[in-house]
Amino acid sequence: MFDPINAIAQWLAELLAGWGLSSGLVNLILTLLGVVVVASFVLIVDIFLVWVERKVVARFQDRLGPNRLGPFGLIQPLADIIKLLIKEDITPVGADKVVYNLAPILALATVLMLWAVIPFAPTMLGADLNVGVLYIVAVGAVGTLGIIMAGWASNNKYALLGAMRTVALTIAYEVPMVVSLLVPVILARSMSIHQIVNMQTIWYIVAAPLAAAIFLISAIAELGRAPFDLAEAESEIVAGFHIEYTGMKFGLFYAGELLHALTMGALFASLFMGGWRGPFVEQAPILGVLYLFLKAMFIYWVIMWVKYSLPRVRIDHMLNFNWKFLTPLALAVVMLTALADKALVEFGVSAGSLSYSLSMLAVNLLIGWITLSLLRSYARIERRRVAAPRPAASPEYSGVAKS
Amino acid sequence: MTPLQIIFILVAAMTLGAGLMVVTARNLVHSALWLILALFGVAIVYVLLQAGFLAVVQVVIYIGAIAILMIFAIMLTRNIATESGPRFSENWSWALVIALVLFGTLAWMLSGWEGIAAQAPAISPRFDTVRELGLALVSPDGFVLAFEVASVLLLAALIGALVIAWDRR
Amino acid sequence: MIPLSWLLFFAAALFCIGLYGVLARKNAIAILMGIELMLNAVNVNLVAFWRYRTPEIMAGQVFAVIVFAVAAAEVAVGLALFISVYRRRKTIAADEIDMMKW
Amino acid sequence: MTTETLIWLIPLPPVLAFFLIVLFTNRNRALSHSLAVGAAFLSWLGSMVVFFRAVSTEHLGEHPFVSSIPWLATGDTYFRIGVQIDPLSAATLFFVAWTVLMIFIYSVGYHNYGQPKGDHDRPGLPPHGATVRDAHGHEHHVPSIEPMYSRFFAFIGLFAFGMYTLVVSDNLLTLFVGWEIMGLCSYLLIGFWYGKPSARAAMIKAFITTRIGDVFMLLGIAYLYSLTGTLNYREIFYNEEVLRHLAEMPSYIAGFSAAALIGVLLFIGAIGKSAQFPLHVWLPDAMEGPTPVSAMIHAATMVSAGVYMVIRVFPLLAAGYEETHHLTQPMLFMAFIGAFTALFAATIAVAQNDIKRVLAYSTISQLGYMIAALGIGGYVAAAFHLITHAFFKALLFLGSGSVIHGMEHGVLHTGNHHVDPQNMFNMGGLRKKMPITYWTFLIGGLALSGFPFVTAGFWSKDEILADAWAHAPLVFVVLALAALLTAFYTMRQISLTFGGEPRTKEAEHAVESKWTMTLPLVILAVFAVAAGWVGIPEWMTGGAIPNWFHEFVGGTLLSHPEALPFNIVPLLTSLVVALGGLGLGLFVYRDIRAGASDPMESFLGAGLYRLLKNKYYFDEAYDRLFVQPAYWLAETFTSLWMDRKVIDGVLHWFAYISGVIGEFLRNAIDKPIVNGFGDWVGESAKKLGVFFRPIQTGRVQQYMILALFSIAVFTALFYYLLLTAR
Repeated sequence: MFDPINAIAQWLAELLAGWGLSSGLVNLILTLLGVVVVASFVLIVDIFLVWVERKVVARFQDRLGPNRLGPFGLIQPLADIIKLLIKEDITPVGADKVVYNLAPILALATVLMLWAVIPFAPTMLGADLNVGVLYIVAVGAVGTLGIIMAGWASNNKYALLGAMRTVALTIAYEVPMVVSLLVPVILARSMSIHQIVNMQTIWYIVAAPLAAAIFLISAIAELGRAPFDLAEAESEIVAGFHIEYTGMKFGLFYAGELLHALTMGALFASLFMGGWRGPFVEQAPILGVLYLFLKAMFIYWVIMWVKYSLPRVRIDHMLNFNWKFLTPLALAVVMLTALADKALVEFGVSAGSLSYSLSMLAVNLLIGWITLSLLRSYARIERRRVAAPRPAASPEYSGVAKS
Repeated sequence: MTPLQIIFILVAAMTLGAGLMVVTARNLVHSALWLILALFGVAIVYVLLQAGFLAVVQVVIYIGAIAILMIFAIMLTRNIATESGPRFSENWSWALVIALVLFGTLAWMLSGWEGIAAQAPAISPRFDTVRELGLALVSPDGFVLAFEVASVLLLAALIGALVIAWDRR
Repeated sequence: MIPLSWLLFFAAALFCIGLYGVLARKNAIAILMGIELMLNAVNVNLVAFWRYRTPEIMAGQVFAVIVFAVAAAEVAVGLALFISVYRRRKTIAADEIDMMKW
Repeated sequence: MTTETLIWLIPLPPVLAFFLIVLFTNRNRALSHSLAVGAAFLSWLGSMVVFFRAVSTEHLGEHPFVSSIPWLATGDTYFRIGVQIDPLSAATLFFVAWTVLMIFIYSVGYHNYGQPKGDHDRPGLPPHGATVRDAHGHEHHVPSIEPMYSRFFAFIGLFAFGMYTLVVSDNLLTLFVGWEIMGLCSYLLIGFWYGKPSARAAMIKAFITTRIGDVFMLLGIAYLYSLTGTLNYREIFYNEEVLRHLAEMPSYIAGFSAAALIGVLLFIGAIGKSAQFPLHVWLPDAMEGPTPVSAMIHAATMVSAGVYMVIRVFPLLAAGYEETHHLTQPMLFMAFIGAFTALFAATIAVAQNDIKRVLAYSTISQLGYMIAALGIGGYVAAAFHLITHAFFKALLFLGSGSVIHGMEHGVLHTGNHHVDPQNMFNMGGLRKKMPITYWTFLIGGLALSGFPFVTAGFWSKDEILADAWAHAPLVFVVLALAALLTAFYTMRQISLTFGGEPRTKEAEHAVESKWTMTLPLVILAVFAVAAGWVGIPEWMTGGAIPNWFHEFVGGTLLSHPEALPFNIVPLLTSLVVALGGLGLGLFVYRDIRAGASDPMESFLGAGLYRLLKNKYYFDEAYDRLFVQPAYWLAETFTSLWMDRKVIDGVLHWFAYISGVIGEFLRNAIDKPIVNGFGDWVGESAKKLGVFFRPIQTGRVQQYMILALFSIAVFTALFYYLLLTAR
């Protein structure tokens, strides 16, 4: 059992106790230490993410990307940071100072808060909340607040438009997100993410692919990334909510956005792809961190893939898509999952077993098939409606009886 | 004075202050943000009362939905958000009187009540409040009727809001 | 352990502040905020009584949840009302919306 | 799953499919027909499992699968509903399941699934065909998909539900329920193309005609319930004392025992449902529906339901038959009706030119066979013929549908829409165009006409004839005659349709139908031959193989009917009539040139031919006898004389009197007293309002302040009083 982190924690605890501190104080110190470690760790990863993002988008657009500073341009992000730091820090006239300065901090802080409930390894987790799943949603909501504050406080109509779009977006896409989050909760019979990961001897993406897909989509919407990046649609509202921000404030938004994407990846990995699970993780829990980040990076890459392949959707389309398609589908999925789970348990199929997952998969496929056929017929009707000629004043339309 | 009590006093002070700011702030968006702070304080109070689920739900619903909706509405009705001019209607003095009278009455009655000194019984760690809450909400001998009524109410509100806010032009 | 009385006084104060907001503010949305404060005060009471009187019976928390639902519904309908009023009257000052007088 | 549970579940899938299609999937054709066919398949699966469990059970007749639950509380007793599978219902379930499944599959092809939408199709009319333009820009006329595709599947789903309910039910009540559901569905399905006036007329005709029978049937059921206090099969038909009690109790009608009266009443219901002699008129018109419907209603399920019901209640009809070997009154009645119908419908069928009408009349006559067989006590024979007939008649109907389909294709190709694709004189030579249809149709036709030793029809018919010979020679003669005619018109039909050379360009351009239509034909053809082998009498195989069917179904009866001894006469007769009729038909209609008139006409003479062609003017007669008088009664008598003169007169007088009284009351009481008081109340309320008006500022907050203030005041007052009271 090779577990350096806990070993260090153990050693530190003994050391501090040796200095004659009360146990409560020791715990406090250790907790704070842990917070600092995690936060700085993810922030360093964040810096690395800047480079990843630029490289990947470069590959998507058939370019090379940064390659001058250091090997493969690895130093580039540092250069960017320096640039951001030495830029002039503007606060527009008529801006609401406090709120304006509060917003970027809130935006980044909420993202960091999300990491509190993500289990890194079987033995390493910040807080094992018994309502962890809800906690995610709550923090996400607060994150939105940051954007709204930024948009409103910078006293700029583009920023305000961006903020309002964000509100519409978030309020709308929180619904399918929460509903789809219920599916792993049903499967694991617990809202604690730690518990959910523990239950995943078979990844939930097998048992609940539809829920995973819905979660991913609404997560992208929550992130405000393409194709849902209406809050900062450069071509429409110059840069959206952070149009007025410069220097490190903008940097915070930027870091927050990137890190949020990775965080969503980590959440997705923990909820649907078995979190830290992987070979030999029982022997060496430290490996769990590696696995988690690999999976998270994979999802992050998927998100980037979507971002750089799809065009931006119009806002009404986006809301229609959510209210008329995603939400009903999510509700149907969660209902049928609950029913199927009940039935399977009735028939003595133990939850989490292979047959259980496969039958859940079958249920999902069935729903998917029905959805597709309904969509197909709906599309047919739409096409007919659009293609149908509408005579301006023919009798049957103008209500004049033919005679 | 246990740490818990200190925390509570701080939180309560923050919440009440934020509440006062809510009702007095001249700028509506500010009062909305203060409202969020107050709601957050209430959430912390829930945590102190070992109602973690309610605390999180408080954040999700009040901050995540209600407050943001309010800000949205304020932005939609923008030109009065930062209006100068009286923020109180002319009968604010009456309101103040009534509020104070009410508080006085409540305080008097509370101080006269013997149950005020009740001690909180300990909750055994095996007693999973979230699970119990869920059971209570849906079990037939629990509060399933109230639960259903609430859901119907929400549906009605959904449709009603749609119909009312529908722009018929 | 926090004395129950503290919580109750806190709730009462919050309630009265909200009441004042409801009665005194001009702007309808501000009135709505006051209502939210009052509802929260009520919730604090419910949860406090749950915790201090009958922790094993979930009634207090259940009613708190119901209050959440009510609050959400009330805000949704209220804001919808204000927006449609604003469309017609270009104002949502509570004392200017008095078409129902004699 | 226990067999009982399974039986309960059998009728379920179709009705589920019905609701799902109607409520959700009706916009999506593929989903709809997948649902319907899937449901039919599930029921089929269940039926097969139940059937094979049933046949593998010893003494099923004594101990059938039964399970029932109380349904409606009638005072202190209950209407119980339940399911029961005894040999008879097992056999019925078998053929119902098969035919229903086949028809469902067939419908997919028949309604042109996968074809484009028609140019000017509209719901309520048959598809007129669509124009498609191929790669080379040539325009082709192809069949177009049915506009109300999903609706059709919903309806037949409900129909199947009705039939399954009827078959698995263990009492007359649920049987009647299923019976009526099917009545409704046949109404809906016959009028499926409600755009056609003829279809509308046909649907109403079918509905009303069958209703007449149903009323009597309901009377019979009510009478039975009032006497026995139960409607369960086993408690009535499988229990001597009840039967004897009924047989000896005199009924309201002199000379009839209660059993006889009930039997006759129920049998009248069957007359309506299976289109026996006086009420047969609806069935030929029902051909307005789509062909799968014809097959469903007229072969597989509905009309069979009538016979099935009569077979069910046979013990009641035959109550007292066992002791004295004289036929009871209802049996005589049935024997007469059945035999007469058999002959009479056969004669009509000879002169029909519409391919489906011929089949319709042959159906009537075959049902007559079964009724007659029951009338002379041939219980097993009737059941046997019921099953075999269901198979080959379904086959024939579906085959005719396939032919019509092919002809319609030809019509679309030539574009000459005056050619009736159902008239056999427009066909001919189709055997080369549509080989599969031809062979299957031929097999069905041979089975219908009882081609010796191979086909199912031969064995069942032969058994009926044997019974007839043994019990009632007169009936025997009639039936033999009918058999001759049957063979004759069947061969006429086959040779007109498939033989000779094409008589029209349409016939030349007919094409074979899709696999969804031909597959059911093939499968049904197999049964049309094989279904007979289960009932080969002992003497045929020298007792080597026992007559399995006889043993099995005979077990349903309380007293096991003994197999008849071998007798050469009926065998020879059936051989002669079958072969003779076929030969004759082939000889007369060997090849008819285009535009040639029906040889029948010259043979019978114009008068008789016209008489036959117009079905003995039955419709006209009914029109004169019932419809016109009804109109007269309604318009002249009731409306003109009674209403206008008598009733209106009285009413006018009353009106005048009451007018006078009202005038007086108004002036004396209403105006001064009532109005005065009312005005006073209104005025004072107004004054009050004016007084309290100023409070109404219209400002919510002020209202609330006022309210809270008053509350505070009142509370203070309350406390003060409380304290002083102490």
